[in-house]
Amino acid sequence: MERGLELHHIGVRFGGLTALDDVSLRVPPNRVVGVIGPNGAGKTTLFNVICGFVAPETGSLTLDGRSLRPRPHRLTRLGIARTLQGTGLFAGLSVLENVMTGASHTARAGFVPALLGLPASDRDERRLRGDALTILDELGIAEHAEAAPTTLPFAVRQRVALARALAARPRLLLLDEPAGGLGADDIAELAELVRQLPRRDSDPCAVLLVEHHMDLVMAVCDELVVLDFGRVIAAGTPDEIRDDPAVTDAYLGATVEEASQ
Amino acid sequence: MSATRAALPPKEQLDEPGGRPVDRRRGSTLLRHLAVVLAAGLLLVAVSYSVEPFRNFQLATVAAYLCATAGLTVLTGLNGQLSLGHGALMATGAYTVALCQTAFADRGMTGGWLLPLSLGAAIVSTVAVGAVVGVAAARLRGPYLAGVTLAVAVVVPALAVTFDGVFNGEQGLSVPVEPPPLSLGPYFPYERWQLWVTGAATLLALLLLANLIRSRYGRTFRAVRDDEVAARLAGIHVARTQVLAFVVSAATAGLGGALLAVLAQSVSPGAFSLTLSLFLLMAVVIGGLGRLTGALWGAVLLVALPDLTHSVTEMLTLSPAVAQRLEGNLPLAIFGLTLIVVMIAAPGGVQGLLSRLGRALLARRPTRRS
Amino acid sequence: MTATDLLVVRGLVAGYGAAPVLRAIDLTVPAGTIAAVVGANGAGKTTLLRALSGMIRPAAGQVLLAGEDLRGTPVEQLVRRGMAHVPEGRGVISELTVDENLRLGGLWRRDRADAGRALDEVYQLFEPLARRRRHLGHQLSGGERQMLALGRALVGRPRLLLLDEPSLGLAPRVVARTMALLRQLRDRTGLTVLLVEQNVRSALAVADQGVVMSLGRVVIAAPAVQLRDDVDLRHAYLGF
Amino acid sequence: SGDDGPGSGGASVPGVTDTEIVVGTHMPLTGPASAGYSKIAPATKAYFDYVNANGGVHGRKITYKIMDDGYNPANTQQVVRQLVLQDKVFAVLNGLGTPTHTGVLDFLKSNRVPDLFVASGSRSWDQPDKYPGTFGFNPDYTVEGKILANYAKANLAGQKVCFLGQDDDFGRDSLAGVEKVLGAGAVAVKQTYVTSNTNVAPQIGAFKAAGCQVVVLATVPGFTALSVGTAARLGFKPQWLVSNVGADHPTLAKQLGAAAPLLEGMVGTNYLPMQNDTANPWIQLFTKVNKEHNGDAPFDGNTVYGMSVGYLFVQVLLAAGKDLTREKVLDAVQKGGYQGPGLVPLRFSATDHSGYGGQRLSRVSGGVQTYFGPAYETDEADGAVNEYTATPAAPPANGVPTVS
Amino acid sequence: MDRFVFLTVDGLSRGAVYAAFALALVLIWRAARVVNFAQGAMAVAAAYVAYTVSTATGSYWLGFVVAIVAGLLLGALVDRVVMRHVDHASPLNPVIVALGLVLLIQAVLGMVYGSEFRPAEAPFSRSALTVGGVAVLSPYDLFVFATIGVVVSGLAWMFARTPVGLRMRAAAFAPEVSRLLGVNVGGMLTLGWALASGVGALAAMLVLPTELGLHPHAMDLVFVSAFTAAVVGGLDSPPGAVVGGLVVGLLLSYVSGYAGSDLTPLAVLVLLLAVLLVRPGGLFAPVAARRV
Ligand SMILES: Nc1ncnc2c1ncn2[C@@H]1O[C@H](COP(=O)(O)OP(=O)(O)OP(=O)(O)O)[C@@H](O)[C@H]1O
Ligand SMILES: Nc1ncnc2c1ncn2[C@@H]1O[C@H](COP(=O)(O)OP(=O)(O)OP(=O)(O)O)[C@@H](O)[C@H]1O
Ligand SMILES: CC(C)C[C@H](N)C(=O)O
Ligand SMILES: [Mg+2]
Ligand SMILES: [Mg+2]
Repeated sequence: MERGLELHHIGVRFGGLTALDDVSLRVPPNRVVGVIGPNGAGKTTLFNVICGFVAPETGSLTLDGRSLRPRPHRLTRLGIARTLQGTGLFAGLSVLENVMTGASHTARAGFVPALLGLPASDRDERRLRGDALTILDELGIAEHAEAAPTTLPFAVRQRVALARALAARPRLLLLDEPAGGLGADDIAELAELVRQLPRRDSDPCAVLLVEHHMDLVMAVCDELVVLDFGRVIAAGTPDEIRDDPAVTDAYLGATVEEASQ
Repeated sequence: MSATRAALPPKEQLDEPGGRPVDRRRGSTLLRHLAVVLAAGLLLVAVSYSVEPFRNFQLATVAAYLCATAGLTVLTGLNGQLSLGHGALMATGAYTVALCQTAFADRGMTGGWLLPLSLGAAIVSTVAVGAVVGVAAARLRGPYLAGVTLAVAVVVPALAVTFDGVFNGEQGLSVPVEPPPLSLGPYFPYERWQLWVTGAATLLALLLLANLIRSRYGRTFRAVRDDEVAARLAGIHVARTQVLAFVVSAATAGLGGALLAVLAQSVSPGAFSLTLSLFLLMAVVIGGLGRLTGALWGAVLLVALPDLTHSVTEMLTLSPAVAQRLEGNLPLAIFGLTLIVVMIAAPGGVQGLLSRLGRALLARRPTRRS
Repeated sequence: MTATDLLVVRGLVAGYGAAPVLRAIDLTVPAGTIAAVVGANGAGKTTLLRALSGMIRPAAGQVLLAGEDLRGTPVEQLVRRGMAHVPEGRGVISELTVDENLRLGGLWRRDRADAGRALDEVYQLFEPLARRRRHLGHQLSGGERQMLALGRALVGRPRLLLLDEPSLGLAPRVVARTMALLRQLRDRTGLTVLLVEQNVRSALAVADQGVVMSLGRVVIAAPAVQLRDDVDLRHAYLGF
Repeated sequence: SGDDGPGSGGASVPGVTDTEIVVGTHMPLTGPASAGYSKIAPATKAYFDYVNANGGVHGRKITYKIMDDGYNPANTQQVVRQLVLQDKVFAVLNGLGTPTHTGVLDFLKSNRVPDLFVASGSRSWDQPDKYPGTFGFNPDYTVEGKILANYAKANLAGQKVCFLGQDDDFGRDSLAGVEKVLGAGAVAVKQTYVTSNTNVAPQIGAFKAAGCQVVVLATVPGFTALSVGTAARLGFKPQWLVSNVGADHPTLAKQLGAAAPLLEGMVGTNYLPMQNDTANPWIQLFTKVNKEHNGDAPFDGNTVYGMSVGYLFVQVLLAAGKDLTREKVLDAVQKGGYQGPGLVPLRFSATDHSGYGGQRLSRVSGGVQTYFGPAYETDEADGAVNEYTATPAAPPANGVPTVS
Repeated sequence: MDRFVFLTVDGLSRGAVYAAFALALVLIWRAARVVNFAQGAMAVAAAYVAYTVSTATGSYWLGFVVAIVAGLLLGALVDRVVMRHVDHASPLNPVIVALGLVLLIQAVLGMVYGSEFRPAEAPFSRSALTVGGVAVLSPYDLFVFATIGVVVSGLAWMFARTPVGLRMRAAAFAPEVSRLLGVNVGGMLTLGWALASGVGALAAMLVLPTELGLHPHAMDLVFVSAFTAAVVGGLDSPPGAVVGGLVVGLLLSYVSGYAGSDLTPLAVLVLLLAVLLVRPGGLFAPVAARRV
């Protein structure tokens, strides 16, 4: 049963501005789908619709064929996790705690055990902490577990954000410009990481990726969707997209040299 | 908008709550906290024998205030919600205890279990009020939340006047409290008994709060404070968390108010004015926001500072003409000035100052050894 | 230093706490040229720009703008000396409208007529902004904010433009256009640019000079063509 | 500091040594309620200093510890405990305020601290069975209400009487007194105010709309002035009958400033000599004390009040004898029969712990507040309002009472 | 019906003075993102200065002008000497410092002037003019309305239309960026504090004649009402402050007139909840911020 997340004819308007217009797309399980498009094309808005931050005026969503009315805090329970443009880390929590927070929905002990400090709550915490450390280790940043996020280099912070999303053990991961501000090496490592996500032994997941960094997009995506003025103007494999003149025109543009003319 | 977060933690508070490295937290949270509480309890008993009755009473007052400041610390320090209305929540607890104790006394009921029962009732009623306010608060941010809690701080005492049939208006109610049990001997000082009662209740409340802070709830409180959007994406129901924080905070504030009523053996609206609410807030910030130890310093300050400034001014010998003017006002001026200077010099509060001091000492030691 | 060196940095040391982030930076940017500062995350590029514009106070060293020592010049005076800094993370004031943000960039200028002209030019340059004049900053998408920040700096007609990762979050087409724009401005108005970039290829494509930073030091400063075309150099310093 | 020397009786009496008696009080020296009241305790202290300068009482000097409670009952708890437990005062004297002092009654009782001459007209202080050590000073508000109503009945018959009272015991007791005399249905419009709302226009507007001709005010001074000012704004000029709590003319005139002439014709009550009655020997004495021991602070009704309290306390100490104990002081108060500056009798006895039992009416005329007519006495129950005709006592020559 | 008209008019005239004071709160919020709890105490201090000058010279208007000047200076002083040095990382810090200032200022006023009420004179008659048997506004009310109208429109114009206004807003929202754009942020902050405190002093001069009189605590209750008004209107909006002030004034008047003055605090809470639960940013809240 290969269905995954599907968007059907989504439309969103802000006042007079059409941010999304009849957008349909599908993220099958364990695939990496990229969304690209000019600035203001509606990519982040698309994410916001999936997360429930923005209610679409028209259209609907389904997850594995079942109708989905997303609400942000229910998302991880549905197996969807998202990173934010910028990093959106909790400044007052350590890296480890940030990651543990990502798996909040898996905690089982209720309020009373927590209040009384009962073993049930302690067990929960130990499990969360163990899981979080495992993920940090996997991403190669375990050494920063105790640090405050604000003291870390940007690239590490990006990873912490990723780790927090992965801690929810999602089936679908939404990444909003994860390469923003990263150097070439870091981007290469990120690409490797994203490519691995659908192929992991434990908790493989599909990825919906918004990114302007073409090297990364081309390297990791199985499929691409191109948005312009809120509309899908092209969809296909990276190779198909690269050669689509409409995409070049609206998004990729020329090289610096050509643009100077 | 900056004020949407009532409190950004100073960086040094990251290791909150309590001990720093993660892996020290191996054993049972309950046992660890219980040990601390028991030690504190024993210390308190020892102290209660070694100081005069008035100091016992002051300590008991500190304990009562500590409940409220600890609750406010959870709400404002950990969850980032600003409350100018905690005095009103204390009033709720205080009036409940007064009504219960009076009802018991009127029916001629006696027994050591009545007071805990009344205190329990006080907590329950404050939880109810806190839930109502909390639901409203969860929708509001920054100064708007401040506005509503400010109104609550003004309204609740005023209700005592509106419904004076029940609450007896400005004059308030008296709180009949039984004398210390005879098993402690006929001459057992009442103030020592008061310290024991309030101390026990407060330590219990602190134990529970500390447990909670250490659990995932403490973490979600802080996550919501730091970034609501990210918290929602992490699967946290932000509004529910905020209401929960408000309720927990209200429960302890209610207990604090109830204890204060038991200490004073009376309640009246004047004792829970807006000023009290503002002073509670000042206390937690000066004590050091975001830590229970900060709440302790805050509570100590609430009791000690007026006393201290009063003795300072008493030491000055003034002509009657000058004394007329300064009487009462000079301590307040000193208090206000201290507040300003402390906030400018040590925005992390007393606890922040102590941590810095502690770290400086720790940092020096290895170098000396080497 | 020649008369044409607009920016000269000597032995600049700066940082945030006890340990300095920048350790003795030396740098010269001739007038009317573009210098691209590249380097790994955390190398200190942002810190360099912040130290230049006075947002953090250097612990030692000298910064000369057109021969004038900038030490002790308050941040808000630097625009009057012709220096504009577009900070990392864009710095759009989200509570103000697009138009207000842009006007703010020229507010300090005596020549109000020219400030108005500069404003119109920016609207022509970035037509998405022209479409959103009355929108508040926070309503813009990430890339639109980047345009706004750059445009706002240009309204002040600076001599020296400090840009911190202008390509961050921009669509490739817009990146190319932005870089081309910098080159145009250099050629037409003699603008001098100190460009901090992670997008090394685009940056070196327009730059005259390439400056590679690592761990708070300048490890090499060379003509951009050389860095771009000399495979050994590229491998050694840029890793590609 | 007080318990280091034994009283001459042998057993140690808190706050009493051979050379000193320490007493304390709680007063609003700061905060919104401090207006006026903050002068009472310094006046009392000044009188004590005067007595001390004249050799003290039985060779002991009186030390008066004044604690500021800001009219906040929670603070009262603290400061009274400090006075009793820490400073070991012999007695608490003239603690001010109904809500504030109510909260410490039980504490003072269980510590057997004499609680003398509470500064409030609440009836709570008069409970000899429940609080044997507590005594009032001010005439209670019901007594006062009856006397004001009696004036209205006798001199303003047929006029429409209305009432504005503070929304607490003060207002309620006063209204009860008024209705006892005039009859339950006789007050046409009854309004209340709360101190937290300084707009009384709605209430005064209601009086005007109803055509009230006489308005009885059970108000604190600020609200007396506010009511009079608001009425003038609305073009409403009734006959004001004002409780002594809010009828001190200098205080009101100061607050009204240029509008002070509005107070013309206001009828008020009091039971101590009028501060402007320079012919009165008590006023002469107190003015002298004020000059010598109180930095010549502005002299008003609060000053007279404070010194009168001091005078009564010294009388009681003298009556209690040289071997001072707390029991003896209580006995001395209960024995009664004190004659001092008051125009009406002090009602102290074993069964009555209330203070003054009557009032005299005053009127403002030509910007001067003067008494007129006889003094009246009555009880808080249904007793008649009677004239009190005894001639007031004259102060002793040196201003310090002697053992009678 | 007469009663209704009377209560409405009375409520509006009270509301106008709340509006004036709410405006001062809005100003400082816009300029420095601080809810200035010391606004009342500062305004009272300025009013005491005016009182001293007026009694010494016999001229109300001289005192009036002096009050505003004193307010401006006090605001600048508070900013330069105190607030400038407060760590604004947590918005609570300035609030606590402001509360400290309240204690300090009120205590100093108590020491210097004593805690007696002083008369607060009104420059025009406060007796209501009667039209058709119904008491309507007094000349003083008209003076208050006119003053507030002028101040509100002046400030609105300044903020929205002038370069200084733009600078002030920019400096408040993003101090660092504003400095990079050549805005003298320190100067703008001081200007904001001075303006707010000047308006506060003006408001106090308008409010005090309707209150008990001049007293160190005279503005305590007004502060609570005005803060409510500002929150109801939306702290970022000067017109909101005016509407909020009038709404609060009317509410208090109707409730005391028809239901009893002991219910007014409850009515205020209900109003706050009713408004804020529907519009969490006040009646005149700006567009909700995009947060993702
Ligand atoms: N809350 C909002 N209010 C008003 N306009 C909005 C809002 N959110 C988005 N928009 C507008 O909708 C359009 C799409 O925005 P969106 O953030 O989805 O773009 P994007 O594709 O993510 O762009 P970028 O690549 O620059 O991040 C933009 O023009 C933006 O200004
Ligand atoms: N405000 C700050 N306080 C303390 N340390 C900081 C601060 N800002 C940056 N640093 C540290 O200074 C070093 C240099 O940071 P800087 O931001 O200048 O690097 P960068 O070259 O701009 O990196 P990036 O490519 O990620 O933007 C880093 O190690 C960083 O952690
Ligand atoms: C202080 C007293 C004379 C009056 C005051 N209203 C009270 O009873 O509390
Ligand atoms: Mg986006
Ligand atoms: Mg950088």
